[in-house]
Amino acid sequence: MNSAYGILAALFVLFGALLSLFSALGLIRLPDVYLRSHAATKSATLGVLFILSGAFLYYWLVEDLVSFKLVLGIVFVFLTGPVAGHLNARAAYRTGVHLWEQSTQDDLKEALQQERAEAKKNAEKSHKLQ
Amino acid sequence: MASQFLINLLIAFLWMFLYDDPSFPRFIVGFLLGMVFIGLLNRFLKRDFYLRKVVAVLNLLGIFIRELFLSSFTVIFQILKPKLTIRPGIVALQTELKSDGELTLLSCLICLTPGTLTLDVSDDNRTLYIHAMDIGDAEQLKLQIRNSFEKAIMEVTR
Amino acid sequence: MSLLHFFLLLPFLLAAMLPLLNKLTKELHPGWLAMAAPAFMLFYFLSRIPEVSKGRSLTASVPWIPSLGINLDSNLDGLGLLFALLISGIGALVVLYSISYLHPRKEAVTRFYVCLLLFMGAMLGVVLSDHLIVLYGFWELTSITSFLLIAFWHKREVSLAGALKSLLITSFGGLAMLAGFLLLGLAGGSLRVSELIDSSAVLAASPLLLPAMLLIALGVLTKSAQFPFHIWLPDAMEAPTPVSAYLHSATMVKAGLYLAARLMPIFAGQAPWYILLTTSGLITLLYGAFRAIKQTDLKALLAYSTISQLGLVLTLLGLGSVYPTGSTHEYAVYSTAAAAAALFHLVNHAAFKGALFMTAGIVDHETGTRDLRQLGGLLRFMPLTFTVALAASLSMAGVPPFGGFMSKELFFGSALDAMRSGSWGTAAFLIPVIAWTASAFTFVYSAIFVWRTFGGSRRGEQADASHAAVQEAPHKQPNDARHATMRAPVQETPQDARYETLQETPHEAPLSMLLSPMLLAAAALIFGLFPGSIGPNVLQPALDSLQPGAAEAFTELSLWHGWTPELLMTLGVFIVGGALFLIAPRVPLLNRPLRVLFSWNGVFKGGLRNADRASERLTSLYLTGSMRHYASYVFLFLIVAVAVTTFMTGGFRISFSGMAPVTVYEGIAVAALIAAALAVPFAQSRMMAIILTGTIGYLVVLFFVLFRAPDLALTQMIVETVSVTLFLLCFYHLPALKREKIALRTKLINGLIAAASGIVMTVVALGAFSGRAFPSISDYYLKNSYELAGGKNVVNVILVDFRGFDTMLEIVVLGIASYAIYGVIGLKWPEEKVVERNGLREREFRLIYEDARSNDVILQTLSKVILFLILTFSFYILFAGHHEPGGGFIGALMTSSALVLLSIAFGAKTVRSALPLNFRIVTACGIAVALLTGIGSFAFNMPFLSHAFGYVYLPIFGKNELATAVLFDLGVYLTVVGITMTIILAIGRDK
Amino acid sequence: MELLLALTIGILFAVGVYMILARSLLRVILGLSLLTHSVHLLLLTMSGLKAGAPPLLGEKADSYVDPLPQALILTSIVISFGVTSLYFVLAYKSYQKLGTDDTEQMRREADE
Amino acid sequence: MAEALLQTSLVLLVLSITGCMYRLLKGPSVSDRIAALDTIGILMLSIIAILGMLMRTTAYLDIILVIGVVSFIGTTAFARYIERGLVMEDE
Amino acid sequence: MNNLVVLPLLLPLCTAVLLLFFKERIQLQRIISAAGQSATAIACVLLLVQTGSSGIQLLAMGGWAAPYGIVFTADFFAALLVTAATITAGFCLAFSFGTVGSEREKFYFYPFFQFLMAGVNGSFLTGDLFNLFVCFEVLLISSYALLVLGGTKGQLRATLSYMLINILSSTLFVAAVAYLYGVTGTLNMAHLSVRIAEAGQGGILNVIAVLFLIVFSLKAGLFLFFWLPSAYQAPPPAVSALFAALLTKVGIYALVRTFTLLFPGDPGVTHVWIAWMAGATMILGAVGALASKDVMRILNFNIVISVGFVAFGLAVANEASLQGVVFYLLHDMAAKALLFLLGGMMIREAGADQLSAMGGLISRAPWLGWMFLVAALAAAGIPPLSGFGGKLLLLQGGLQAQSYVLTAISLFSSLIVLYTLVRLFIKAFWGEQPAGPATAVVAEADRVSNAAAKTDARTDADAQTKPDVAANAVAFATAAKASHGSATQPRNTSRGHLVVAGVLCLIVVLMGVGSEWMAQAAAEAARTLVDPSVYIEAVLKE
Ligand code: NA
Ligand code: NA
Repeated sequence: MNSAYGILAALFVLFGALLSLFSALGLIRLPDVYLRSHAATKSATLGVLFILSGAFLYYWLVEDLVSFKLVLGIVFVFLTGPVAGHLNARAAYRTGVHLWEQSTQDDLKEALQQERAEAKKNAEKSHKLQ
Repeated sequence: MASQFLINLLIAFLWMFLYDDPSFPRFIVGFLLGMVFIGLLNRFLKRDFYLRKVVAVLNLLGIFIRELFLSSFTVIFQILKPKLTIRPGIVALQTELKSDGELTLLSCLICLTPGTLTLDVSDDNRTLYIHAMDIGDAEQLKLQIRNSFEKAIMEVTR
Repeated sequence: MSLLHFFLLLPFLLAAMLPLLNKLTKELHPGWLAMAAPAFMLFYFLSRIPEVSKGRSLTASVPWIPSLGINLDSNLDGLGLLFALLISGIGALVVLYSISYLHPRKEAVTRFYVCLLLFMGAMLGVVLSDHLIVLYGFWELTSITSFLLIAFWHKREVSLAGALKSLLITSFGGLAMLAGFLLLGLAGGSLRVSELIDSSAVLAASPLLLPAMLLIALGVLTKSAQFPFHIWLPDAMEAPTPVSAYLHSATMVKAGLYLAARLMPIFAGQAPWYILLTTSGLITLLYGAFRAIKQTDLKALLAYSTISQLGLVLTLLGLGSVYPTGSTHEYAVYSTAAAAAALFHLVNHAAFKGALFMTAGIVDHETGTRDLRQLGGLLRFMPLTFTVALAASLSMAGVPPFGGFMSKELFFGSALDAMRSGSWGTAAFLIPVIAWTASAFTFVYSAIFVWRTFGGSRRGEQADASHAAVQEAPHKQPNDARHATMRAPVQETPQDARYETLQETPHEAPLSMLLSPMLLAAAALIFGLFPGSIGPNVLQPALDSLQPGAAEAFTELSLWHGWTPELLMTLGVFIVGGALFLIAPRVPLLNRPLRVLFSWNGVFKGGLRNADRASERLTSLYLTGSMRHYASYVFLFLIVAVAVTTFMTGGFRISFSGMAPVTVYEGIAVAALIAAALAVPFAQSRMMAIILTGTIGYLVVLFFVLFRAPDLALTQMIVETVSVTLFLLCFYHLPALKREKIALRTKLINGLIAAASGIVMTVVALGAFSGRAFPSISDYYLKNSYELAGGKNVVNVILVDFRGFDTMLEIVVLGIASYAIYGVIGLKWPEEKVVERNGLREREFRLIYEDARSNDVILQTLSKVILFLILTFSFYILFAGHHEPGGGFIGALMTSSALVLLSIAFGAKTVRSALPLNFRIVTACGIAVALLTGIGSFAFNMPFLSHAFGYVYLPIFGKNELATAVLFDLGVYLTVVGITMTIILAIGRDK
Repeated sequence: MELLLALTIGILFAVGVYMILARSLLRVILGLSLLTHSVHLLLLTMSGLKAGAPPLLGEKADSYVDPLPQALILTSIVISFGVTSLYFVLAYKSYQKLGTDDTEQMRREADE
Repeated sequence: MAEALLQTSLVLLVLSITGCMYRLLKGPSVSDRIAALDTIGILMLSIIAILGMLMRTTAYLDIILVIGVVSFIGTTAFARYIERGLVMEDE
Repeated sequence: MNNLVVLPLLLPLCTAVLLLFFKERIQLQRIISAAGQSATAIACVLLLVQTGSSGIQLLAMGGWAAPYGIVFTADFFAALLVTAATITAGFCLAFSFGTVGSEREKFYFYPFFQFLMAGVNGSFLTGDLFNLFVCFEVLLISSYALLVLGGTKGQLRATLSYMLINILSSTLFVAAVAYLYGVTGTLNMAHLSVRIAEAGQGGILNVIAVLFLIVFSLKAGLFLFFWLPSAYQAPPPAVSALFAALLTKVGIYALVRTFTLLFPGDPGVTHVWIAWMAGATMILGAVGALASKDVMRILNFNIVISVGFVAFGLAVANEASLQGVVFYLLHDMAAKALLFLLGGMMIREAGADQLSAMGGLISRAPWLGWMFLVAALAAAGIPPLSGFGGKLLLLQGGLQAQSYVLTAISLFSSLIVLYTLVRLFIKAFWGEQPAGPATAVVAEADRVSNAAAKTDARTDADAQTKPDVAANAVAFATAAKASHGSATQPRNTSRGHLVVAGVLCLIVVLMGVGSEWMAQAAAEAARTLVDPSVYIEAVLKE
């Protein structure tokens, strides 16, 4: 295990772990849910990429076993991570979680208000019809 | 048709990989399994998918990885800085991409690169609302996305 | 089967057939049918007199529960024969009497005779049984038939109260007696009376004898209505008069006396026994006689008289038990005399009391009342009845030349001898004093009975006119009216006693009705005039049963003995009694109902009422209906039980050696788990609580990984997530988690219970770990999993093969859960009201969710791709499970999660139309596959669930392993997919 | 390690009990799942936590951990999953019908 | 050496989880908690990968995939729930 | 190896699975259930005969011998209980036809019934401690389903609390198994017995034994019976009868098995607990029965009393008392089922379940009344009915062991049984029908009942389409009443159900008259309880 390959793999892992730690730090430190989402997405991407790559290297180089499952794992996380982040942030926004007060711009606010007003109008119309 | 074949192929490979046994029989079993699935569930596959240049894919991948690393470190830097100097915000991005697949790919790529996050999609699929950690210049951000991701995606898909 | 048993069975057989026979013979009064039993029995028992009087007893045995040594051992000896004659003789007369008394159209006569016959058989069983257990059985049966007969007019509350009271008291005594019998059996090594008599010496030495005696005495005293258990007997007079005449004077109440007599050879000489019997007999004698004087109801008077007379006989039996069998004490012979007197009085009492009850019934039947304050002057209407009543009363009062006189003389004699014998200490003089006083009272109430009913003028006549209007209604339904009169509680006789009841001009009863009492009265006379008619043939053999080898006691019985002290006492009785009778109307003590602060009846009633109330209070104290309380009972009991047991067993060893070392990250994981767990109770919202619990679940997964349990980790991971999803599905409908308003005290108690429970778990865990004494059987699995079962994943092999049966049942459990969930949600009763949900919140959500919902394009597009990934993966997990972590359960959950993802992204409807499967049927198929895999082994004559595995060579695929266990796993897979989807879709659909 | 785990088991159990003694059905259910976790860890601990490979025979190890408790826990997990699901659905249904998930309130209504 | 590195990584990851726990408990919005939970899931995945390496076994590779799938579906369900008040539409 | 041993579990299971395919076809479901139940009964009888003639029958599932695999072990005790349970349940099944309502029938009532049977029979037969847990779960989850099916408020409340208690007890069960496995490293009961004896049953093993005592007492309703009265009150009579006849018996069986086979070694500790609990159960049950004012509750407390009674036999644990336990268990299955079926019919006849609202039923339903009286007397142990033999043996055992206090309590409790049941009989069947119970009807139930009354006449004969409405309404009415505790429209009992009860009643009588056979069977069954080595050798010899 303690061969050069092993150490290389371990370094990969360590780097991934560090990235994860940073994103956890971000999760604690950043001021609003959207910003924290950015940090959270980090460990889903780079951190996992490094750790699983490290593991892949380890099994390949040390244990002499090419594990496609690990590759699949990376792919899967890369596919799902962003969508999960997107869904969660959107849910937050649509349930009225405010942006950090120092945010500079909010293009969605107006659009959403408009959309809802229209929906309300439609709903009342259909109620009247009934 | 082609997309179905692709997915089928994908499933066959997936099967093989899962067993950690890249042999032909495994591939065949996976392929047959895939055929069964697609046969059963083909209602979900509404659109066709054309096989395009591999180069375009690789190019996209390259752009993505570059963005991933660059912006990751920017974000980490922000997190580790003792005082927050970021100016976050939500930017509306008009996209020329039309198909669901393109749109999804774009927003996934946007999400995957730290510092940006697809917050919402308008009902007509024309506008993406992106939360950025540090907008700087909003227009420049939009331009960057259009030039890198959107273009590369179109290369792949059209 | 012997003839004896045939006659024992006869009443039961007849009772069983009576309803049918009655239907066949429509016009015939069923009494005539019922008559057959006692008549034949009487004939049979009479024919046995010669044999039995020679000292030979008839025995017969039919096995019932031979392996427990319980058989229908019957023994017809002198005592048995005496009672058998009473039962069948008076039985025949009572049935005859009842034929006129009960109208076949207006009364449920069939039921009456069925019960009466059952009673007759039971009573006969009591006196013929040699086996104590069988005796007990018949004893209880007499209680129950008596209960049914007392409640014959079951529409009346008083009947029901009387019936229940008698049942309660007599079966209480019966149970005590049973315990006594069992102790006796334990001490004497047998439960047969005949064998126990032989082993009296062993018994006398046994410490169990005293409790046995006391318990049996309880049976005797309750059954024979001895003070203070007498209270049931007056209320039992609610029964139709034939029943009172038969059960409550001549037979059933004498079962107690019978038992005391039957056991005399065993218990004679035991001081506790005879003192108890004599004392309670004397008290009852006096008390009953005194109370009888004050009664205004004919039957009540007779009831108290019966109580008193039963006390008399019991006193005699007590005196008769003073000296053990074969004693040579100089007074032993007087003891024999007492026993003889007991038997003689028993017979006399049966004769005169039977006659009196029947005359009372006739009076009641003809006048519609039994109230002495309304009766009187019946002499001129009913001369024959009067004659009968007079004769019987004279016998009761102890006037010569009736039988009652002779037995009373014997009683006085025994009482005096008891006083002289010196075995009663300073209280000895009380025996004759009480005997004498009670006899005086007896004289008084006998006179009252005759005079108030038949003598003087008809008191009710004045009342008649003024209450004419009230009579109207009763006239229409005379029968009901008669019942109405009997509503008057027997002893209290309230002021508003119904005067409206003297409805018809009384006239003499038909001869058919008079025949029985006349015969009985005649017997009372004959027993006095010609004691030899029964003395040597019937009474002497019975006495031999009481005191084996007893002297001849009935040969020299005669009316005149010279001026003995007994005769003087009798004369005194007449004088004082006559005087008392004359002054009685003017002395409140003698004519007013007893008003005392304390009455046994009150004790009984109040006791029952208080028991009811107290039990309600006690029960509602702990059965609060609160889940919280119930759960805390469980844990409290756990804590207490473990603590006490630990203490009782002297604790157990806890050693810390041999434990695995702790790594840093294990330590951190433990810390995290503990932190998360401790945070759970403080969760302010549902969401929070669920998330925290989910976190704990995931941390448990981590533990499973740390402790090398990949299958567990997989399963727990996915189960936890599905559970959380499920929670969420239902979440929306639940109200916001309120801050629980719990008193600090309750919180503290809860906290203490919780902490203590936790400590118990920890300490016992450490104890169990330290107490490990054997290697696990698991080595077997590790060694043989691959060779014998063809799988490398030992856990999976255990699950599908070594312990596949568990797994089969486990999926059945899951399946049932899914069907239950489906049922709970789907089953709707008509007009079911659904609680309105919070309106405002509902509308708000409707707006956002239906009209302005967000664009799902990204999720949907991605799901299309991921779906296939997950599905493929799930199949891999399914098939790889036999060698790698995984298996049917996890595979199925992965499949389901793919479908759940689909439902989330596209809606459940899409899933339903895309996969038009009835998932409940999928479940059923899955279970069926698993079952069939197991049943398949039947075909090869292998044990259920035997699996086979082997290798199959296929063209392209090469060498392939084929294990039927995989098929089993496929069944699991199908089941679990069906279950999860059923649940999820059922909940999803429920609005 | 066993000592540490025994403590954890006790704490999980205690918290579970505390939750079960609460009034809200949700808390009760969560308490039940904590109890279940505690008992599963107990089963695992009881077989001894000595080192060894996962009980997969392909692993070519000298010693394996005890597989039997793992199988038992698996069965128990599955069963308690089914039972808890049913319980949760019942709780939700009773909220629909009784309008509360407070067990004390349910009791009071039952008395009326 | 490699082992030490891996163990260090484990410690870092556990610390990260602790950080996420803080966010999980603190909130304030439900979405914060979901993000934290999602991250915990991913961290778990990483931890299990490392543990597998340390134990020199491939037994846990499947769990990595399962956690990926499951944590995604869980997050999706949570997000959908808080946004729309129900997890799956059915009409 | 004898595959017959698994049939009492397998046949109900197969029947249940088959039934799952015919959700909507009620008539077919009834036929299949009846056929399945009969087949199971036949298998049980065959098993009983075999066990009687050639000793303990074994089936090692999958061919994995003890202690490694799960071994079904049918000694005479288990075979006897399985047979009795199946036959008794058969009566409940027959009674359920037409009384549970077509809604329930369409929502898997019959499959749940069969699943319950599988669980019950499995619990009796299994020789593996963990498998016992699994079998318990099968029967428990079926009982939850049967209890809640219909979903009225009362049922929901009852089920929530019943489930909670049972989940707790199941959790403790697993914990106890874990501890025991920790000490002994095995799960097969015979093997456990050997190892426990070898280790010496003191210290920690006693604590573990007490844990098992708590677990099984919760199931049996021994001392920890507080959940029972309300739980058994909620479901329709057929289900109540089934529960009353079988469920607590399974708990008792487990107690008997555990404390005669696994932990017989230190009666000074364990059996003292059982004795105290038995005494308390009898007293509290008697007190509860006295306090109760409605039919089902009185009957429920009578269950409690009899649990205490049997436990008393276990506490004494000598030959006579163990025979008594077996005898009494057999009797109690039949008698309790009968009492509950009749109780259900009474409530139906009277349209009320409160004693104060009942009366004078004897004129409307004489057979019902007299059968109830017989059942009551049997329950009170009056000879020569079925309850007597067991009671006698138990008392004898108690006196032999000189546990006089317990014997006195059990005598007292049987007096209370007699008193409460006879009082119930009096209040319901005798006296006058109180004025207008039907006027105080719950509005919703009444309306439905009235609508159904017209079709009801035909309901029982042929439950086709229209009568289903009526049956449904009846069930609803019962359910509504159960949840409101007040009156509904009285209705007549069908002759078919009367016959079902009648046959059961006859069995109760015959069990008493034919006590010899019962006593011999009990003696044979108690052989393995008195001398567990017979059991152990049979299991471990293979
Ligand atoms: Na769980
Ligand atoms: Na009444």
